[in-house]
Amino acid sequence: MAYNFKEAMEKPDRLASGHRLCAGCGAPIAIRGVLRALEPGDKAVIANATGCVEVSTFTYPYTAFMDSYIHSAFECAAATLSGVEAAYRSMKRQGKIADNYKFIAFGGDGGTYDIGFQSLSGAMERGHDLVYVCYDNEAYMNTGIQRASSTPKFADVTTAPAGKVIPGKQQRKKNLTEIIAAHNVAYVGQSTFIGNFSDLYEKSHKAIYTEGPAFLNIMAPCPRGWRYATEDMMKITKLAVDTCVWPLYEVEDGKWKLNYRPKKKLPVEEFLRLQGRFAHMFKPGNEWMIEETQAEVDRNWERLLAKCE
Amino acid sequence: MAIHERLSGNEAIALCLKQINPDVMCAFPITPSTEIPQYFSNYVSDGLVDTEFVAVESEHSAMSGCIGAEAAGARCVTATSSCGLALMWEMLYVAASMRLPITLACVNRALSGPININNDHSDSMGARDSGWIQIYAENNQEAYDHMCCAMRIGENPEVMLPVMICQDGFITSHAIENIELLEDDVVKKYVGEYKPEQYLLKHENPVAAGPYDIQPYYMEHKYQQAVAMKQSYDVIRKVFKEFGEISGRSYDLIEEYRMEDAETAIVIIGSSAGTAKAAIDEMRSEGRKAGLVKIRVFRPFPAEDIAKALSGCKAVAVMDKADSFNAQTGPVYAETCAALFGKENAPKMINYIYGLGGRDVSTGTIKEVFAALDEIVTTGVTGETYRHIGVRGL
Amino acid sequence: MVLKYTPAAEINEQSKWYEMSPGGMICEPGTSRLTKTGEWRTTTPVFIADKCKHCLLCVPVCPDGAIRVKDGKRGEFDLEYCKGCGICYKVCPFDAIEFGGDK
Amino acid sequence: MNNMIEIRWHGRGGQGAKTAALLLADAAFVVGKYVQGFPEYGPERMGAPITAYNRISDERCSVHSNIYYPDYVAVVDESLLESVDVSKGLKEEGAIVINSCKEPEELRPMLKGYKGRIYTIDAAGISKAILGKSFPNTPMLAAMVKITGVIEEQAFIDQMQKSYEHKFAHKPQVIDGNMQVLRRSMEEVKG
Repeated sequence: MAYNFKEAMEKPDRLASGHRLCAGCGAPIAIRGVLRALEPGDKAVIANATGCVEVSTFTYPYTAFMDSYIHSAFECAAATLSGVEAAYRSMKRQGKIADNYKFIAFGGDGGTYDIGFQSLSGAMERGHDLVYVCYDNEAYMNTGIQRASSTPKFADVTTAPAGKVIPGKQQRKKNLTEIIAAHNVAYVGQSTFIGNFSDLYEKSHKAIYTEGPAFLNIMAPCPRGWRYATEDMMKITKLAVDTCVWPLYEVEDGKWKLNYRPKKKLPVEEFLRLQGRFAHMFKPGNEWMIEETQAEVDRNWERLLAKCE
Repeated sequence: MAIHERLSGNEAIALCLKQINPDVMCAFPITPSTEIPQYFSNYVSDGLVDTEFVAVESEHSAMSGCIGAEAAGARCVTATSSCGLALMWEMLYVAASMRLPITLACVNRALSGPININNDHSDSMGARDSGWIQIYAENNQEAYDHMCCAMRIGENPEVMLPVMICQDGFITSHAIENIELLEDDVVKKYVGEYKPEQYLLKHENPVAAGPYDIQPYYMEHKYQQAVAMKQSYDVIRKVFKEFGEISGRSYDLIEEYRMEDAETAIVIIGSSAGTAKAAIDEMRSEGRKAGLVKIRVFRPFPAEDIAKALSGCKAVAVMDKADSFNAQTGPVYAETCAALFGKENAPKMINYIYGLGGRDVSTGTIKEVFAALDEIVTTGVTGETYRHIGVRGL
Repeated sequence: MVLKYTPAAEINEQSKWYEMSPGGMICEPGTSRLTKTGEWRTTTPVFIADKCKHCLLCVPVCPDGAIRVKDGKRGEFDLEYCKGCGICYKVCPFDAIEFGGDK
Repeated sequence: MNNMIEIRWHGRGGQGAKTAALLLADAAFVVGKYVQGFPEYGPERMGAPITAYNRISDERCSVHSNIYYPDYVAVVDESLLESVDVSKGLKEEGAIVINSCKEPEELRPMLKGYKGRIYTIDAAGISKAILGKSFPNTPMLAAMVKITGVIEEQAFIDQMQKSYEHKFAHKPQVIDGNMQVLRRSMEEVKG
């Protein structure tokens, strides 16, 4: 499905204005980006894990979704949507409903990498025809920027603060995209916001229209948690990709494909420098943190390239 | 025409579910409820039902899946026990607050720890405040009959609450006994189609379910739940009455056994009620005026019915197959006392915690309880109200 | 009594318990539009129509859907909802959006 | 309760004592009795001692407890006599049926002062002779029907024929063997 940017921009929003997410939040950009890939005739049921998006897009009696939507709890968006999808298959088979539906879950990294991990793994393994989308902002933002398994090493977060002795989170970020790829599901993609959003659109379209379970991991920055000026979002996501901190790739039918190779791979400090959560890494004497981070990024990038060849 | 069969409680539930033919079942195995999804998945594999069977990876996901399916407009069922119900805990509340009439076959088993696979009521008693209707069976027949009624109760627009159909693990779930079944078409017709007014897959409009409810709205929504539970009294009575018309077996919220002139009585739930009936028959033959009140429906709590049934008694023992660890009472006693509070001529009341973790309850156990009641009647002294029976060293 | 699925516009903080939809279900799309989040804005973007080439790069980056496209062209900001984050002005290649101070 | 017979089965996990109890309940049900058939459940695995129970009567039995004073006891594995008090609570006017090739009185010393009737049946031997394998539960079932008289013998035989025809519809060759086992067991149980 070729991406026609202008046409895509003219599609009616499936996430309405008036939601209560922060100014400059990355999550609604990700959600709108994914939902834009739905064909106009298709209906959708959206499931949502508890988190910033949930409390902000369905504050009673105001839903921002134009499609049917269900939220049950923090850790079970995937299982909840499994139930919806099973109901659809059953009712469709019995002739109780006629419409065509697509099933899309949205969860933050807390509800996906951590507390919702089992539920997600189960849904992926069972082969439901649904898409699970993680908007990854690398910490539990809804409760106030606590450490997650998605939080990168050295990030200063409220339950792993950069203190006098311990310089922020001490563990590396979990690679969830690869873990889900290891479930041998129909489609896995890692994306973020770049240029005219063709990467996000195309991956979303594939994820939605490939039969079987699909997973999208979308880096969706949080200006409050990452501590940068809201207007810099697109600069940050571009740097994430150009430093190879967040490579754009997909795994389709077991084949790994790199979707974007930076013309010039930038040093990781360019991505780190814009964000307050990494400020302590730039203090004199802490150069080793940046070096270690660079080495980690390089190693992951080489490993990914090897998989994509 | 009734069909005479011999089935275990689990077989009876699975068979009833086959007759009902729900749209979705989400379940995870746990002793002693495992057989229910196991038997049912045979029906699925053999194409005997239209049900989509989702073999989830945990009970938490089972209840989450049920919530998704029921909200989508499907009739959805599950089965569990003990720790499985405990793992569902959070989602039980969510299901009730979303007003989704899911049906859960609960095969009662002790909660860990220590881990134990045998019967008591600590699992479902712990879920008593989750907003579910709870109906308890004495035997396989009642388990089957209650399951036939579950959806008509839960799906009633005045109720819209999930329903837990409970039976005692192993004692009835794994015991083969005689049972009278209804024909498939009779059950199907009686249960009817699930026709919610609003659901996720509705053609006419999208539906958003499960909001973030801020302070100005949350309490009103909880009050709606409270009203629904109150309204369910009459709905349950009506459904039981209608069931009596098709089956010849009529039920009420409670069952009174030889209470007409009873001076001493016990209040009890589940399979031990049957054992107690046999004990009471023996005591009656010795001229003792003993009786029994069996609580069939624990949620909503039939306070008025119980108070009325016990009004002529001198002493009553309330039997709890679960402890509340409040150093005072088990849950059934606390609520029974509340039901009788302020009533004139209320009987003297004691509480027994009994049968935990499969501790066998014989007619002898029941007679011990009545002996204690007789002593209270004779001496006029109630003594300690929080008692345990069947514990060595007491 | 049977509760009704009241439209969102008729539900407010004075609604009685029996006037609210059961289970908090809302049976219509996009009722969030009733919340005018433009009130949160402290800095307001200004659309300079003359400079705009309608490349539309500002459209997908708006978290609030406050930039709408019709016939291939973007319109004015919908200030009823724009929260004033400024992402749009940073991505505009043609300086067609002004936001607070200098770029 | 009038006419109620209570039976306790002792066996080892995997030997079919539970199945025998359920089969007896089944057979009694078919001839019009009210039945209960239930095992005492625990985490027992293959080989561990297990207990199962039957209540059979002309009226529905509401008691749901274990059986402490059985009318009859069936012991599916002779080696249990060493480790389990199989005759505990057994009524003196009742009987115990043991799977053994020994003479009944040879086993009395192992029954802790039990004074009632003792029957033995070489269930393993009969099963091996006819079916080529040891399925002790079928001979034990037949012996229990014979000794307890809970079901009229011919009715039992007829019902089992029907049950096997249904159960072994896909391998009818085993029906005759099993029927032979039942008949011979009823003849050879001794006491």
